[in-house]
Amino acid sequence: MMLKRIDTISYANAFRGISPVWKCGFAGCLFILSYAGAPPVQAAVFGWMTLWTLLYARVPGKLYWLVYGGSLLFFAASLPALLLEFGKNAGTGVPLSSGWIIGTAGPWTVYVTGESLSRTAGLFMRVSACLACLQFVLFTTPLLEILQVMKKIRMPQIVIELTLIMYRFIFLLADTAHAMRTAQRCRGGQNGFAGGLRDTALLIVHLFGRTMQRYRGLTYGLTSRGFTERIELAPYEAAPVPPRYKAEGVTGIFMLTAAQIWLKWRGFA
Amino acid sequence: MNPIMELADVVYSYPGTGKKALAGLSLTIPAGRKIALCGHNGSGKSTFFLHAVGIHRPQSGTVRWKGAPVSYKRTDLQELRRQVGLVFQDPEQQLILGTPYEDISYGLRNVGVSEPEIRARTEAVLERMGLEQLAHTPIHHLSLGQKKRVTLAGVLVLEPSLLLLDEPTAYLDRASERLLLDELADIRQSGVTVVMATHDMDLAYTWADEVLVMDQGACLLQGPPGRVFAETDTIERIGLELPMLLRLWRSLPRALREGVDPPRNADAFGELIAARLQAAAAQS
Amino acid sequence: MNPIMELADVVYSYPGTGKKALAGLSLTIPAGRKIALCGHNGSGKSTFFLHAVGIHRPQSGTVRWKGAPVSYKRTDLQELRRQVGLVFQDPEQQLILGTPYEDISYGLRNVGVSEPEIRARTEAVLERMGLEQLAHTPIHHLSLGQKKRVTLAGVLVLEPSLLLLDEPTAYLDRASERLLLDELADIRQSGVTVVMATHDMDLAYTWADEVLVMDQGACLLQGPPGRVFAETDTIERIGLELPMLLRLWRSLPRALREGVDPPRNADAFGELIAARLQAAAAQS
Amino acid sequence: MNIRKTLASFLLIAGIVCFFLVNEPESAYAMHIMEGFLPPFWALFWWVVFLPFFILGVRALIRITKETPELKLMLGLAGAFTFVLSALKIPSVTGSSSHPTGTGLGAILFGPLPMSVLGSVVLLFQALLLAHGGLTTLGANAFSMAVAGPFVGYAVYKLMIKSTGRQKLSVFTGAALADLTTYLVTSVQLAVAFPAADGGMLASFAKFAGIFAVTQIPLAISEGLLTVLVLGWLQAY
Repeated sequence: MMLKRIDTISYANAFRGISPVWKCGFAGCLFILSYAGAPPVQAAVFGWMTLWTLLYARVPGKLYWLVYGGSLLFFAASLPALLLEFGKNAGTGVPLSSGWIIGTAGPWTVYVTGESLSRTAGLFMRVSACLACLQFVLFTTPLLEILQVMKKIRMPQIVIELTLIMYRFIFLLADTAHAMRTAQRCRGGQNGFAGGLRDTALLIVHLFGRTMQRYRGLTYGLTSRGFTERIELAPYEAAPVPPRYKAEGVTGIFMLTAAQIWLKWRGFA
Repeated sequence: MNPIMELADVVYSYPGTGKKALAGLSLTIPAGRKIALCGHNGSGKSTFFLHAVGIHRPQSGTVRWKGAPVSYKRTDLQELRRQVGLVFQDPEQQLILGTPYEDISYGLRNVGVSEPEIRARTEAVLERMGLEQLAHTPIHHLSLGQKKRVTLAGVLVLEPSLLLLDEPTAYLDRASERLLLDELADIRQSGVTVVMATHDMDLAYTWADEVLVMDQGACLLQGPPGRVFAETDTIERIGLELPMLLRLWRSLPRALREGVDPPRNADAFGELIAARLQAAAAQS
Repeated sequence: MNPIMELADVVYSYPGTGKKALAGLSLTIPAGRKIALCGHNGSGKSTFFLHAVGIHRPQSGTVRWKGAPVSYKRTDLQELRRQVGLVFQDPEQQLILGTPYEDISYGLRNVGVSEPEIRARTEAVLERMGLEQLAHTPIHHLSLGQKKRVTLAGVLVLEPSLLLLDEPTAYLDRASERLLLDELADIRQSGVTVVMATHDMDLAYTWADEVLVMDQGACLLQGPPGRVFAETDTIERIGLELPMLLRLWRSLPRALREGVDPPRNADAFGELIAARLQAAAAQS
Repeated sequence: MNIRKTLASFLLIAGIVCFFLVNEPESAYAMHIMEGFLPPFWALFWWVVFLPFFILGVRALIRITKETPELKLMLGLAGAFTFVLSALKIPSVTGSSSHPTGTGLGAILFGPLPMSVLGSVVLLFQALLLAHGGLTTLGANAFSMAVAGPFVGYAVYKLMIKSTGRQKLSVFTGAALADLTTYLVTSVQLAVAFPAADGGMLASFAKFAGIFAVTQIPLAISEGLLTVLVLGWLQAY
């Protein structure tokens, strides 16, 4: 299960001990650079962030690229819509100054323009850079520490509490669902469309019942421990960031910003 | 023998069911002892525990804590729950925060202890239970035995004077079971009264100072293990089994057993038989 | 002794984990016997079961069913799962429909049996297991012991030739445990091979014809209970406990034990000791 | 230069197709707008549109949990349930399988406003624990999945049950339309961000809807049927 693999790595990487606020802040700066930067800057962000995640934080490469590839599926699915243009084959208005005709279908001409190609290529760079930033956060920061960051940026208490309870129980419920599905398969279920739909519906009903049972149990469990109104997080304790990473981070961000300004000034972007 | 908690004629039925979960339960928990609470699933053990921490309120009858009837005012209940620690059978029911460290400090934070003290007490209890290594591992990565130890730590950190354990060894393998029992032995050293609900008659027989047998919401027998398990008829009528050690003892020739108390563990058993044999040999 | 199922060098690790759940597991399930499978949590017992019903597929090594390697084609798997019945530890995982009657007929309906036959077979199995009274009671009103019997009935109704039970007695009280074991004895009469994974060494020792000991994804010992539990060193090294009966037997004076096989139940224990004592008395 | 670009695109497509074939995508959630996909203006725009609903939802939750704090536990568990629901595989009429959005079921069970908070936390989890969707696009995704879907599903369900009184039909339509609305809104969000050179936003909408919404029709039907089955059994429970 992908969920568990990513979650496990987020606790077992070389960056686990580093302040989550620093990691999120660092990723945030690079998010901004990915959005504001020109393609060369985006490419640099992508390479540099991948380096941090794979080399410094020692996240397994296979998993990293699997997640990257999986996310790109959305990009791949949108490619036809981004690239292909449909024009009424009037023979006059098709702006073919910089494009190629792929084919015609009835009154329609299907073509690709150079403009949409470069737009798509640019989009690919931005998406890759942003993904590298997201994956840095995803793989190096456990969700529980992201909660501390959420608290820092004044997310309402109720949202933090709900996130906490959800995170505590998604693994449990996912395991339950998985176990029930295995049992159904052992008994010859999950067979065909109608059977699959029926068995999945049964599973959901059962899971809902189990969830409500857990709710009752948890109410007793927490009441006996003196639950009153709030579920408090432990206070945030900042762990120091090794100077070597701090230096590289700050220098890198400066250099990338400078490069972007220079590109802008020279009129490349 | 001063009782730390007493129940007198407590009746309780869950809303929406006709059946009485507790049907006039009367029992006494003597202070400073190890008490095993035996009975079937559904005999009312867990319902009794929920009364002991004031989550359920008797429909009739009274619950007394250290001599005085339990008050159901909010602040009094908070205080009662600090003094009576309940460890549920299913640890998932009781663990709420993400890591052992955070979860154990949760109870202290509810009571309003200062942050430095929270930290000191949490770290102390983590060390005592051998959980330091796991302090910052997310709970969903722990094994069942480890989770059970975290729930126990989360209750112990509040320094309760009465500790209630609902089937602490259920589903544990022997190694984890032994670890847990060792920790309970340590806890007992500090004078805490421990009540353990269990199905495991062997465990009840060897571990407890005092055994309570419940059936259908009432307490049938109470006393030292030797005396309670001597009531073979009652034990068998309600479908409980005698401890294996006792069954084996009973299967021995009568001559061998006469005039001695049954042994309470395997080593004592062997020694006793050896002694009896020597005595018999010397006589003949 | 013709094997009904054989595993040879089966290796399996769960996706995303480095650790091998099965590390070259080789074992043989002889047809028509009662087999106890012992080992810790995480020793690979459940993973083995999931291989036996073709839910997991070995990453290397082979699983043979009645002499032929298991085929993982969809229709063949459906047939395998009809012949190999797996009862999970947690009945909540397995019970999916609202009442015992509906749930038991679930498996038959998946196999595509005709409605009149479904009805007849379901009713027959309900009667056999003494569940007629409960046939239309909502499952969440049943006790744990009853639920376990329903899961067993739901598997038996398919008339499997191999029955796999994962911790069937875990957390049952003794009365329910005995009821379940009695039913298993009946099932055995009809020639079904039964494999039971259990923590309970006492049960394994008294119940099984053959004991398998697993540790870290491999099978360490296989043989009759007497022989397996004679390997005290191995048993203790992997942290398992000897059966209480055997421990008591060992605690007896050596003279008393010499030259006899250890007894396998309480009555035999008593008789044996009585006989030995008489013999000793006659000698002296 | 241009030919190289075309070549590059085709290589990319080929690569991704291979990826599809080799790694059976255990999650075809590919349906949330991915990280970095929307231009800055639109990413921000959808955050601004989404936030009022979120704030209203949070205020509603604070109100009900003030009275009964235990409800927090219930809501948290409901959120976990929704997350797991959205990770289940359901068979589609076309033979493939996909994931339900669960927004229709959630809205009918818990109400649309709480769903806007629960749904957005579910999306945050999908972004931070699975890299499905993203942080910058969370506003857009939350608007389509946690706001538009539940509100349309809930409104349709309530309207139909008032006018026809037929429970099953109302549930089916509500859940199927909730699912479909989510993807129609996604298509609109993509269309306005990437207008076509020929035909502008409308043409672009037609293209994106063709990919993300029309393909969703069989799944919307499956989800509708599923929701009917689930609610039917829940009531019998």
